[in-house]
Amino acid sequence: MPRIDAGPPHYKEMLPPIILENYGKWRYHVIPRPGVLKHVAENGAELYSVRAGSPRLVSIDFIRDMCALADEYCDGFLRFTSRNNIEFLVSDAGKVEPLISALEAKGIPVGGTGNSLSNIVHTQGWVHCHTPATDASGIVKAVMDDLHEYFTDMKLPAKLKVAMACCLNMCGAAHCSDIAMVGVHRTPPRVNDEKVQKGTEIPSLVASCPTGAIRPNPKTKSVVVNEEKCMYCGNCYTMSPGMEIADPKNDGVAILIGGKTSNARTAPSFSRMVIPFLPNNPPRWPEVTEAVRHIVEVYASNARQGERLGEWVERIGWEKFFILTGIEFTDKHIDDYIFSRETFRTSAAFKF
Amino acid sequence: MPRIDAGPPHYKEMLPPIILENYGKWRYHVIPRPGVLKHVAENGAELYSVRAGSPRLVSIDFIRDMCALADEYCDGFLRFTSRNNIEFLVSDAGKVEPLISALEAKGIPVGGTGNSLSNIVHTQGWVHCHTPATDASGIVKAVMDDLHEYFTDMKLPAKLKVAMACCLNMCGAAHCSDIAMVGVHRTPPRVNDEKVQKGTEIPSLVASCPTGAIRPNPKTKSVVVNEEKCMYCGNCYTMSPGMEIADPKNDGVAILIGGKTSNARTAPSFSRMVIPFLPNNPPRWPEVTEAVRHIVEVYASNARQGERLGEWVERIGWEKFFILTGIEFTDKHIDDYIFSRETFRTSAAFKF
Amino acid sequence: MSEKKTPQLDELEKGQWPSFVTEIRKAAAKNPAAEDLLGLLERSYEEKKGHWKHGGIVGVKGYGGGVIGRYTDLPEEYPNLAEFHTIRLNQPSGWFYTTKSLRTICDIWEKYGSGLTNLHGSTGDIILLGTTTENIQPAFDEFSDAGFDLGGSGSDLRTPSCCVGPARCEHACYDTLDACHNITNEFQDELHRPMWPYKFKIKFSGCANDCTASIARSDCSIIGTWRDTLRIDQDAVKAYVQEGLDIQGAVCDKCPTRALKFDYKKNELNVIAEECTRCMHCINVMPKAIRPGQEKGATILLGGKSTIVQSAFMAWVIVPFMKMEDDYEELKDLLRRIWEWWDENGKTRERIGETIYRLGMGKFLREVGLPPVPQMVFRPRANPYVFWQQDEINK
Amino acid sequence: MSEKKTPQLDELEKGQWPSFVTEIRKAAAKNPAAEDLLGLLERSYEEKKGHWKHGGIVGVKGYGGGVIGRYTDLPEEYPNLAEFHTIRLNQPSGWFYTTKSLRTICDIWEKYGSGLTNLHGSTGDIILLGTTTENIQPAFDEFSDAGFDLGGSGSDLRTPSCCVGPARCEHACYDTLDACHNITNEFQDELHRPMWPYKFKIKFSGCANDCTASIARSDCSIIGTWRDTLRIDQDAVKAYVQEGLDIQGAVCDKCPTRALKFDYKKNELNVIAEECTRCMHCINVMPKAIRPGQEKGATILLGGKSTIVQSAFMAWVIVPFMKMEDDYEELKDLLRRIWEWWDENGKTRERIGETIYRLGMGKFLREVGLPPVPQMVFRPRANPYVFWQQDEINK
Ligand code: SRM
Ligand code: SRM
Ligand code: SRM
Ligand code: SRM
Ligand code: SF4
Ligand code: SF4
Ligand code: SF4
Ligand code: SF4
Ligand code: SF4
Ligand code: SF4
Ligand code: SF4
Ligand code: SF4
Repeated sequence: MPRIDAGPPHYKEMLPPIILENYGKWRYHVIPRPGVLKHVAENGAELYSVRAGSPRLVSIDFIRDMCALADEYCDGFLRFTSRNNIEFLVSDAGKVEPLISALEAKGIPVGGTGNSLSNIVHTQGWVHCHTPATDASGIVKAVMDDLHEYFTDMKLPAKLKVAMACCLNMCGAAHCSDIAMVGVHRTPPRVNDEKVQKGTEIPSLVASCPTGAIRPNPKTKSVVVNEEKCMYCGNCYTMSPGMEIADPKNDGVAILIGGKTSNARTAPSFSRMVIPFLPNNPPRWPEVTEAVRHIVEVYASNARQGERLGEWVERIGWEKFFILTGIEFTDKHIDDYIFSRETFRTSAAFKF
Repeated sequence: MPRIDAGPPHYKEMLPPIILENYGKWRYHVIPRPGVLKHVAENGAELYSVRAGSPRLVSIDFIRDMCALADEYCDGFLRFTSRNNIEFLVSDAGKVEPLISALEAKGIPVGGTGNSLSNIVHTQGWVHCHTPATDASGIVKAVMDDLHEYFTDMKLPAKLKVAMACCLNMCGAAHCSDIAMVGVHRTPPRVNDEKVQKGTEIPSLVASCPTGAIRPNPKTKSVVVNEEKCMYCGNCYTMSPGMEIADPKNDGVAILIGGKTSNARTAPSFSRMVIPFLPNNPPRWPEVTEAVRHIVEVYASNARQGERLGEWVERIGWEKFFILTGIEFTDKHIDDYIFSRETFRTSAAFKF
Repeated sequence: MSEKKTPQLDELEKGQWPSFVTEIRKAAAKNPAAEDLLGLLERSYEEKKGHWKHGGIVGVKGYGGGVIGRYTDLPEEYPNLAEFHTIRLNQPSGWFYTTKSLRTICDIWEKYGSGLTNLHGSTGDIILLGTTTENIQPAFDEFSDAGFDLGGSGSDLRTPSCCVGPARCEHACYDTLDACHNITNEFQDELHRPMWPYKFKIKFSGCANDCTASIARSDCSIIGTWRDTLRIDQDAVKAYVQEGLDIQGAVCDKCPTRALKFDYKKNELNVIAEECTRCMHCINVMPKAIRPGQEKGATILLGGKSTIVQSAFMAWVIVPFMKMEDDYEELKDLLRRIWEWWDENGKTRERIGETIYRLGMGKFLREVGLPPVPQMVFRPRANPYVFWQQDEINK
Repeated sequence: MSEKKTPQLDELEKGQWPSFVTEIRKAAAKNPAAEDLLGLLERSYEEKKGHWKHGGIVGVKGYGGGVIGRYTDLPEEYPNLAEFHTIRLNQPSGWFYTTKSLRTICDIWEKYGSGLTNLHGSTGDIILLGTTTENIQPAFDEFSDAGFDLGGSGSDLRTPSCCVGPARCEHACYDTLDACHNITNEFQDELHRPMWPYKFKIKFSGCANDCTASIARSDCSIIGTWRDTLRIDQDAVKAYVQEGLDIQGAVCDKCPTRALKFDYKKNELNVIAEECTRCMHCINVMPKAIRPGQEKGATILLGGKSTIVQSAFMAWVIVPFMKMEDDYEELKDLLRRIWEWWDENGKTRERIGETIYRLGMGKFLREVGLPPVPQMVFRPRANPYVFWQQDEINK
């Protein structure tokens, strides 16, 4: 009999004995090799977590494969991380290397710990969402292929958190990531009066526009868009299927960088736009992968040990960042929305 | 014959010979004692500037007195500073001390250089303006009497720039001063329909309100104020004499601190509210003078050498500032206007 | 459709990172909807355009959310995608699973769905991608029998999530898994029956490293901290010195408040307790030697969200320190007061952070009954535009 | 009025700081309006309320500004204050005077005004406080004969001002006095005949110390800087070392970009040129040893103003470096383009900074013809709300 509001399974049912025994009693951890965390409990117990990359969009076959490995190497216990990696919870040190070999044999990379690139938090894209300006999984695959070495090694100055969101709804922490790829539109919605008339609440639609670009049109019982004011956020499309925003010729990807959410050292910070637009070139989005790799490489070779991407840029200054990367600075980089004032350089001190 | 658009007198006519000769050729300066700057030119020429405090609101008698001193000690040349101090331009080192004695004999303090409190930039107040929430000259006099020692000595950690503005128009750099005293109202304007009707442009009046609290009232050909939305800025009163904002029972002074305009070390910064309201208690505003002195003293005894007030607070954190000063923190301190978001602590790192 | 070529997607089966295309292909081998998905996606890759549209609301009896209706705009060509809804299942705290429980999910999803999933969705749910309207209820019934329940969607509480916390992390300052589970169960009604101006997310991180990115991704971010002093084990400090760690450079100089003093001679590290802001940096670098204090609890932050409409907001402090104990009554009570206020004051599709931004923290604090403290702000207001209450002025 | 007691004001003649009350009293001895002012002010002190009101516009023939009309709201009781207008005289660059010129002002003001002045007003003018409508023109005529002219008021260019600059300061990176004088004279029409949406202020500071607080107090702030490398005299560095200056602590550690390296062994100080942001700190501490580079000019910033309406704005960079030469043609040309744009786009009582804030830097830069550079911002935008121009998109 199905029950209503029963809530999720209790997590304790999901924990391996070593965790149940040492719950809240972990003492410290080390990272013996990329992809492996060794946590040591107060009583000396040792837990090895083997972190494996996942495409996140997975079939039940994949899950069953992973379960088979978990059964074999860790008594049937595993977990997923907040970045969609898989963690095998190994309590027998001797099983760590065999597990890694088994994973690698299946083409599953082990890594993402310490000063590495972890998995890319991402979204639905053309696979399942109705508002995307680009695909998500495809770009993620292309970028992770390209940056694979940074996942399996720990050769970056610090953790590198990359996110991908296929529209400005930004389902994920793209707005606070070291590097964010965001699907963007570049042309105003084309109003399909018929669709708007059907079931769209006009006042809500008008109110949904951040820049006040939408006015009701009593004649057509639909709306008109002031194209000058529209900045293509697509929020109106979320409100009404009649606000057709997708435009294959002009949709693409923006790159923002330098955000973080941890409080370590510096306060959490927003990602900042560095490339306003790159074209949608499926299947492998070469412009996007190249841009991301370039930023990662300039960061890796210039930042100090322990410096997150944004910390590095803030230390050297954004004007220097644009010089070092050779990325062109345009009027698009300058904020013109509500909190723009705070971004203006109200100081005569800057680098040339 | 009066000429139109002749422009100000040429400054070269006003410069003493030593300046004309060494114009643009100064090499360095030292401060041999509080209130005296010694500038040395490339050719070794030495100019002593003796800085004297002025109430700024001065009579022609005062000016003539100062002219007499300038004639006697510096060949008839003097200047005023951007903070309304008087600077006597002495080219004969031997005349410095006699000039100082002469000034002191007249009750004119010498100081304001280096790490001292300089003169208080201020405004008209009840003396001459029509929108003030308090007087300016009176408070300035009371505070400068009280902090006199900090003007004549250089015993502060750094320069201390205090400003006084008698209403939110803030005629001066109160918004970017180490300490700012600002006249504030606390009750909404009482609309005098008759006065509003006479010559007020209603749309401009409505538009003048930062919070949109004013609505036209077609019936009365005047306006009504949504008292909930009004924050008493008085901008409507500037637009129309019918928006009577002065309220002797509730007008008073707010204290803001920590602003600066120089780019040295840290970027210029706004002053921040620390005391939202102190009552108007003429003639000597004891609550205001005490509050200012207290802040100065806590600063002086806690900051590091060379640290401006705002730099000190930013280093220790505002939460610590409120502890050290014992000033009560209230909901009034938390911004609720356009750029409020930037002031919220979007971080889990803070001091208790 | 099975004969259709997918040259573009094929390109995405190359390369070292595991391929989602391969995954869809695996599902396609068994399921016609997954097979259609390959075709539809290839088409999107050709046209650079998505092919999903808005559509009717679908759901489970007794629930107002948890299922996202999805329909292709090319139903004639891809009939098996005419309905391709998402079911959101509430994950267990910390995303821990037994293989048994995962296999159960797979079995049920094989029966009623496309066989495709996201482990996990960005909010934290188990995302089951692609089923028909008809199959939703029976699928739910079986999931329910297996001990799973729906997550959130729509203008309701969204599925809370938490970091691995005390289950495997030495830094955890409170029991994130228990808190997440407890709060999720307490607010089942809020989670399952949309009733608010907009969505509301809660995330639990055990310390200021914020491994759930809660400050950016949740309306209410609950971040572990401590109120006393971090603890330093001087023997372990000495061991780090011996290992060659540059304590002055890598730890002290990077402490944001310069609260750490390293004594070269004694190889001793000391902290000025009241200067420490508990940022976690030193603990991260020297976990064997430094750990949180003993009086543990959490900081409560409010208002995080992404870009639309008024800009992205990060959550900000509303309670500097709260003990995470007594069945979380203090937190629950606070959440209820916040929701009530938001319900009364929020506009449709206005996140709590935007409502507070529009109406002001002053009003929010007064009406929700929270005491204003300097910890709520980086710095006080720069403008003098203060609102005074009737009882504060002289009549 | 002379019999009236002023017990409150009397209190303000006590204390060590020179008293404005004493000054008013001095003027009152000769001038009935100044005498009335004592009474009116005492009354304000009693009532805690000002007694000045809006009134008719007054002025000088041929001018649209420069005089502020002022009337007491108690003309019956203080008849000599029925009209008590302010004349703003444009000060000479740098506020330098010969005693002769000051005495001339005093003499004229004794004749036509209250004998009270502000030296100076916050914008920089010589403020002559209190005259009648009738006396304005003759007073102006005599001031004009003596070589003085009116300053600004209303929605026009306000009287520019400048720091002492090359006249007495070793830091000056351009000739602030000449620039101020030149620009003031070039734009006499803009200064004297209100024509814009609102006021526009220009201030000239010779270096980043910004001794006119221009960044906060002027719509256009012109701050001296250099484009090459600051110059260090190593002998003078050694002398400072000998004097006991802690160069590492007081200079290097406080350099915002850590651009200075002090070599303890050689007692040598070196700068990494491209790291230096020309903040002036090191030069301030060691003026004998460090000075600006040789390729000098100014940074142009725009948008500064105080609190009303949209909040206080500080000016921000719009031209990182401009040579201050060739009769300032580049600057003049830029100012004209800015004003033209503002005239077309600004609303009534909207300062240029607010107009740009409302319409966006992108539009401003494109239409005024300034190239966007990273120096204009502390950091790029955090939102992805970019506007694209017609010629940038694919049709
Ligand atoms: C497993 C996971 C928590 C979970 O419940 O799933 C986790 C686990 C750990 N985190 Fe984390 N973090 C996890 C997501 C995060 C996130 C959130 C995110 O990535 O979206 C953050 C904030 C990201 C940001 O700031 O933008 C995060 C910021 C940190 C930090 C702070 C790093 C910094 O200096 O800024 C540390 C401390 C450190 O590594 O020195 C940390 C440390 C740790 C430690 C060392 C904690 C411990 O002692 O066990 C764990 C191993 C880290 C490692 O991989 O090297 N964890 N950690 C998450 C793994 C995600 C993944 O698959 O890569
Ligand atoms: C005379 C004057 C310029 C003028 O044209 O009138 C002036 C003159 C000098 N300033 Fe200034 N400053 C003058 C107003 C300012 C202002 C504007 C203001 O006060 O409103 C500022 C910016 C204020 C702010 O940041 O809020 C200002 C910020 C500085 C600084 C930077 C201080 C800092 O570290 O933040 C220096 C450098 C220093 O003193 O080390 C400086 C340095 C100097 C030097 C040493 C320059 C020189 O080599 O001659 C002069 C003597 C300073 C002294 O008094 O110790 N001057 N100085 C102004 C005197 C005002 C007064 O009567 O007190
Ligand atoms: C599935 C998921 C993305 C993913 O691939 O993981 C997702 C998918 C959608 N999000 Fe989201 N959001 C998802 C997590 C997020 C997150 C991240 C988070 O929760 O940590 C965010 C940013 C944080 C936040 O809440 O602000 C996010 C911000 C949005 C927004 C913008 C909200 C805002 O206030 O800015 C929308 C727009 C809306 O609500 O109308 C949105 C709307 C949507 C819709 C419902 C749009 C729609 O109607 O099609 C998407 C449904 C896609 C689909 O195919 O089912 N989604 N969405 C995530 C939910 C899975 C889960 O339950 O675990
Ligand atoms: C006289 C003076 C104050 C003083 O005692 O020194 C002054 C006095 C007035 N200011 Fe001011 N402002 C004076 C410098 C300033 C400054 C400082 C500056 O220029 O460096 C500011 C702040 C900087 C700025 O411009 O933003 C300033 C910001 C204002 C404002 C607010 C403007 C804004 O955009 O926020 C107003 C309101 C208005 O224009 O309606 C204003 C309006 C006024 C009026 C005209 C209000 C009125 O109609 O009564 C005052 C006339 C008083 C009188 O009795 O004559 N005054 N005013 C200053 C001009 C003297 C001079 O010419 O030298
Ligand atoms: S980011 Fe946009 S397109 Fe992508 S899943 Fe979220 S709502 Fe859909
Ligand atoms: S896309 Fe965004 S900005 Fe454009 S009309 Fe729609 S809601 Fe407004
Ligand atoms: S601050 Fe206000 S009251 Fe004072 S002089 Fe300026 S406008 Fe008048
Ligand atoms: S005082 Fe300010 S907020 Fe109040 S009604 Fe007038 S303009 Fe509006
Ligand atoms: S947030 Fe803190 S407690 Fe939670 S997993 Fe990360 S480091 Fe551990
Ligand atoms: S936790 Fe952070 S603030 Fe506290 S001592 Fe360690 S590094 Fe410093
Ligand atoms: S701004 Fe610079 S040049 Fe001008 S007086 Fe101040 S220190 Fe000298
Ligand atoms: S001028 Fe400022 S930035 Fe440049 S070296 Fe000196 S202290 Fe550093």
